Amino acid sequence: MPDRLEDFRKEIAEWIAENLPDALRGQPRNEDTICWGGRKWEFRSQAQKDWLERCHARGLTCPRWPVEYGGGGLSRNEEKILRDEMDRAGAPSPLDSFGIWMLGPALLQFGTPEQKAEHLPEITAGRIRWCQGYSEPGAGSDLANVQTRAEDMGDHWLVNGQKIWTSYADKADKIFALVRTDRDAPKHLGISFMLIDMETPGVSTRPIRLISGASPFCETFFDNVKVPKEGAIVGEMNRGWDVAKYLLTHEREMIGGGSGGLTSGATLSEMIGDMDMVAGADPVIRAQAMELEVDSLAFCLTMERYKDMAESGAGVGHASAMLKYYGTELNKRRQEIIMSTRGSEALDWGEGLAAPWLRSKANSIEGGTSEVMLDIVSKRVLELPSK
Amino acid sequence: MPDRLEDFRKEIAEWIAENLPDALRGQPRNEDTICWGGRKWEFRSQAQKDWLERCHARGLTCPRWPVEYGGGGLSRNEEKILRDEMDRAGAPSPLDSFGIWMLGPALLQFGTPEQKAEHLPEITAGRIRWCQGYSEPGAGSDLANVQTRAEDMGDHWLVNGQKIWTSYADKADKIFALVRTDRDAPKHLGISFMLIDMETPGVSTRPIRLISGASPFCETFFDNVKVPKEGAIVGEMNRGWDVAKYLLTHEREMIGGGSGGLTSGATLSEMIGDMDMVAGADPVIRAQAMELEVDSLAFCLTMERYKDMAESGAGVGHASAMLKYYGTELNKRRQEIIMSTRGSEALDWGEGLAAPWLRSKANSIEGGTSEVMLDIVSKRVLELPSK
Amino acid sequence: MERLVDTEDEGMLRDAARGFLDENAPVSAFRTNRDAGRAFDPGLWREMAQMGWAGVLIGEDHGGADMGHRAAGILAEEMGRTLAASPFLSSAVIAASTMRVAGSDRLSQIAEGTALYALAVDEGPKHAPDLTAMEARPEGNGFRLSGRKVFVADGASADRVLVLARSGEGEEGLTLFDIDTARAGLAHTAADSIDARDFATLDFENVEATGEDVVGEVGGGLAALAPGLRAGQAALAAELSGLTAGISAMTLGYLKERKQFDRTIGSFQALQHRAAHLFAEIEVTASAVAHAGRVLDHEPERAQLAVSLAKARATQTAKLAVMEGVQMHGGIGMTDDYDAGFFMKRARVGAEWLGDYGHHAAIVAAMRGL
Amino acid sequence: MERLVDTEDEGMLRDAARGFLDENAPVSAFRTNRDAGRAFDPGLWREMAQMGWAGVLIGEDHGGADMGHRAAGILAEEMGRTLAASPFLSSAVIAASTMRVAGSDRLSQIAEGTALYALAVDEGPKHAPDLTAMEARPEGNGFRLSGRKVFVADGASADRVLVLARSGEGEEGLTLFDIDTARAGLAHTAADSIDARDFATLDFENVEATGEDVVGEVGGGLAALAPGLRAGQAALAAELSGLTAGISAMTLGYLKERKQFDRTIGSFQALQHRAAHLFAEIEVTASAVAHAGRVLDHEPERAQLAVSLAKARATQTAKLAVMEGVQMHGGIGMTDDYDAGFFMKRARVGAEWLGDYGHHAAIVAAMRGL
Repeated sequence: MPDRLEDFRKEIAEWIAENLPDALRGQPRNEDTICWGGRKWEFRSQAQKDWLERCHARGLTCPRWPVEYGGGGLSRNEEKILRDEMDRAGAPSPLDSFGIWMLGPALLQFGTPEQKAEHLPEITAGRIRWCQGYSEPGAGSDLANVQTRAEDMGDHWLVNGQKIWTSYADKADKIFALVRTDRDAPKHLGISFMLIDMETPGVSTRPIRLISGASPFCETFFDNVKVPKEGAIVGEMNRGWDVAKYLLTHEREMIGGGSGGLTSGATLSEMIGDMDMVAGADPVIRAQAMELEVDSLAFCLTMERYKDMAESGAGVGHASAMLKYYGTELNKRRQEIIMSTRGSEALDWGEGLAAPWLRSKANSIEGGTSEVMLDIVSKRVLELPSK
Repeated sequence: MPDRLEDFRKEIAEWIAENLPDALRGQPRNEDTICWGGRKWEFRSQAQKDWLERCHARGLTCPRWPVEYGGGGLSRNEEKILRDEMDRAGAPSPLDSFGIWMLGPALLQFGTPEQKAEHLPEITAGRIRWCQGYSEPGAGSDLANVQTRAEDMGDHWLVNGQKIWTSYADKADKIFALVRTDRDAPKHLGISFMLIDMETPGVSTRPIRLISGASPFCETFFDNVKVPKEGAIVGEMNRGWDVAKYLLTHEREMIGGGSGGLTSGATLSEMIGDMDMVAGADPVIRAQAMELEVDSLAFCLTMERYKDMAESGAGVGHASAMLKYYGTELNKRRQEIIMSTRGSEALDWGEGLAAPWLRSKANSIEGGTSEVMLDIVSKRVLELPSK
Repeated sequence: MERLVDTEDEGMLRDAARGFLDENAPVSAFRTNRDAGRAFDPGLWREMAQMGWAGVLIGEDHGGADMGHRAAGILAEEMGRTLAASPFLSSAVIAASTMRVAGSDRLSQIAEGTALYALAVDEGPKHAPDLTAMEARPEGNGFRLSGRKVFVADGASADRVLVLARSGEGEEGLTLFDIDTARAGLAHTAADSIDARDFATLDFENVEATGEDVVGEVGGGLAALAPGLRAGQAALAAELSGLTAGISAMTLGYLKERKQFDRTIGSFQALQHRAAHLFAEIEVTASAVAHAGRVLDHEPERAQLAVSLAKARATQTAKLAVMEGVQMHGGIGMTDDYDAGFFMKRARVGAEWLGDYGHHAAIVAAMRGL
Repeated sequence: MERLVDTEDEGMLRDAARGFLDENAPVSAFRTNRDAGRAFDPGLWREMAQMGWAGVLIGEDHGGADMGHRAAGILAEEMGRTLAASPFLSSAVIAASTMRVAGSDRLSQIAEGTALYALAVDEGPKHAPDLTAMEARPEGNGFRLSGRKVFVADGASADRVLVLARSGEGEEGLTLFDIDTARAGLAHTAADSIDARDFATLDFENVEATGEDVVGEVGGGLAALAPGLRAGQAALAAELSGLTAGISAMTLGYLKERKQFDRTIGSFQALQHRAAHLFAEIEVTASAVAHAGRVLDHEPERAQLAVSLAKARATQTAKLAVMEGVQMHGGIGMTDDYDAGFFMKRARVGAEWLGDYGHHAAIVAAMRGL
């Protein structure tokens, strides 16, 4: 390893040792510990606030973004070292947000200098919390079928329509949304990527209750919402689909990697307890658990191998859709097995097993359904013909 | 039950008792005991010959066909009684043939009086053995893509092309085949249902070896075969597809009912032996065998229920495609489980387990693939839309 | 034995039940019950009882309609289709079948729908009557019952409970009791069940049981329980089969209506083949369910194979149907506002109750020599 | 530990192996061998040995190329792709790995490709070394071996056989011997194996074994066998992974070429989704196979979990691939003239050899605390 990188590792390790509040070390990552930021944010503790501010000052909320927007300006290798050292120190992520994961990359790729200057510093500082408005009741897998429309009223857009599955819309300050700006253009055209303040009159949200219970998802309604034209659209007018497509890749990686929960957290044997005690000698459950364990381990190795492939520069391309497909189906199997192993005991909401079981059913729907993933693999990877 | 039917039962039971040669009672049904008939047929025994002749004389080779063609003229209920009594006496079928199962029903439905008079008596007597020529190398599931063509040469048709999967073509006297008589018509049109003598110059056959070993299947080649026009075509010229479609139903029922072998013959436990001894405590094999047994029993009941539905006049229609699909997939599972339970022992051809295992893979291909069956169910039964 | 298709009488019963339930207990009624925290609607149960459903398995001499197990299965199927919640399985099927064989004088109350029964068997997370540990300690002319029963259907709302307890060693050491739930020392804790029905944990602390409370013979508990257990398993299989029909009809409707990529999603061949495969499984299961009812009616002593076959198949098919149902509905199927999730939750409860897939598949395998 | 992707050297080895095998041992060569009743082509094996394949796991001091287990796996994968038959697994992998740990002086003959070895472990229809019953009766300074071994790969053509026999009670009572197959009292019966390779039954009748013939320690047979067994299981998993790639490439080619109903059959979505699912299984298995090789190279003492994982996955994926392959080819895939059946038969043999799915899945489950 070059000296420069070794120096960086030493420097960042020291910085973390000095700045990371003890109270935050080795905390589990969950809704109670994550820092989302935004106007309405209430810090869980002084330590959480301190950690965000210190990291932001050092450019570590968005380590690879340019320094001028509050980023760290780090290289790919430096970022990897930073992550290693953060993990080693048991440090939590100082800030999570859809601004970091999605809007930021979109602005860096498609934004005007003014848009970047306006929004990126707010994101890196955790002052503005964004949410994503893509899906609509009639536009699920077929995301391009956007019906929410923005009419050109001269100095502003008049937005009307409904979004669904907007995570944390009720807690967000602003939304980046796909809206139809040309009703006559073919489906994928005529869509623009628009930035809207959630406090604008006419914007309202309603939380969605899932079959598994409360959820972060909302419906978001736009009722004659006036959006000033200045800086409202990211990328070219009517070419919002290009921006969305670019970002879909990001989202897919997030869900594919995150939902499995196979490497982290409890192992299957911890989740189901002693099989002999619980499910007796039932060969059906036993066989299913064995098969799941085999497939889970091999899938973990596959995520590792794909990371190796990406890092070796070979690239994985559309084959990543396979990871999304396999990982989510695996998680559904895992939850089914936990439920059947734990038997009647698991049927009480209070046991806390039913909610994750039911929630897992959405894994193969959100972020591109399993069916869409299989379509991508067959068409883009296997290059099977369309007729 | 009406007295008339009771009388018939008594009468037929007596007839069987008097005429069935003892040597044939309770024989297993297999290639060594089946009587196929035809010009080249060599009877396995005098008893087989006697039984065929006595049954034919009584109209029992084709019990429901009209008496004038050598049939028995029986009603549906009488035929059921006949079958019951034959089963009770352990009597073998006097004659099996594609003439009885397929060509006969086609001629009875579509044939001219001359065609019926010429062919049906030969079939009922077992003097002519027919084979079926539908499939071609390029026309598998897409049966309508027939390329074997018959050119109109005035007094005869000139036939050129190739058929495949013609069962027992090397042993048959004549073939009923789909041939293209109009090359300009759309696919399903322009096909005729033609009768060709296998001894005509230019007809040749070649047996097909399967992955499981020798098979009754052949390729059949037509090289400038001259077919006299008189009586050559069944049904309307260029409308052979209607005849074939009518018969496909018959074939499907034959394969769906016959291939499973779930009610007759050895039970799974007989086939795999003592699971504890052979496969040890392997929960994977055990679970698979348990699941197969559950599904097999329920499938047997389903065949029974569908028969009940058909007999109660409710009709099963296209849902019978489900039986073909499920029964053949079940048989493949069964063979897989037998192979894995018996382990390395089953890997020697000499043990006689590998051939039926490999042969079972064709169950879900022949007589309409599983994919075609699922298409039929989804479109015709579930009425799912085509776009 | 009758054929596996509905007889004319059964067809009429089915049509009548469907008409009544569509009118009086559609899935929206289940939602209302759930939101009100009510396991079932007593008014609806009174109406069912008036139609003779509570007495479907009870002889006419006790005021029952005596229609038989296939008829009970048809009613359960129809209730499953709309997720109609009622004490039908616990009282009209399980208790009625048990008490009928035992010759109880409480049958007429069950037929009237006024006596609500629960069955308390299981003590662990899996159905295993032979592993019963609850103590039935002899005292005087009777017994004292102590121990815990879990996963007791209708256990919080029942007036009486059939409870299996250990009065001696081994399989011959179990005795079935018929106990008033108000008796001293008996407490229940209602579970927060995912299917929003009444399941409870019952704690017995020195609960008194007299010789009169014994159902069947002392030490003959498994035999006394068998008719009711088998009848319950068959009816539960029927309910699951109806549930499967319900969610599948909903899914097929959605496939024919929902458009994505400018096409009806039901036109996508991958979904078509999965729907067709599900149809096949449904048909195969329907046969096993009808057969179980027929065998219970005609050869009850030989019914275990048929009943276990039906319960095993119905469990698996319901699981497939609800999973395909939610997946094919996409996001909307995941919302609580939509009904699909109700079917998924009830299917899971039905999968465990009275023996899961492995329990019944093992019985089938053993009886078939595997 | 190296990453799970091929290193540059490994990539070159793979390219070279593929080029050689496509040229010299395509599937048609396997057909020629089969039709000639020949389990493998000795000339081809000589060429492989000359390229260093026979010595892939043997140190340079014994004339080997010492390329390691991942490299051996890459060779096995490529051989699996074209069904190239050779004594590679028995001699160059299993025997070489066993003898290397034991420090045998026969390593150089193995590296040259001149010593052909077989491994005789199993005595029943399932792989179970610990159930070994074959008797090793002490006599003088040595032993007398009596009993039967079945499913011995390359058992009819081998010069020497590694045989596990019982010299005492329990797991500590097994001893591994290295025996000349020409020794008196040893007879073989060639099986008519469905994969047309050499599998034999070996009958031992008072076969003499001296102390010199013992591999490792007396009573330490399982330990002596472990390195070879693990290496063989990993390489067999790799072969199955290559076989899977071979049949899948053939199937994808057919899907893109075959027309039915005026469409390329690969355009039917139901087939597309099945092909995509198969692709996912293939990728997941490929990771487990690569990982097993890496762990054998770097932490051999901890390799069992990785090896069993690879063998379990490779077995299941190969089964899926050959079943989909034959079904998607339709009738043509069923004919002996077509190659698909060869893959199906070899996959079945590979599924059983050195432990089936259940055997290895049980090891994985046990090691993971299930």
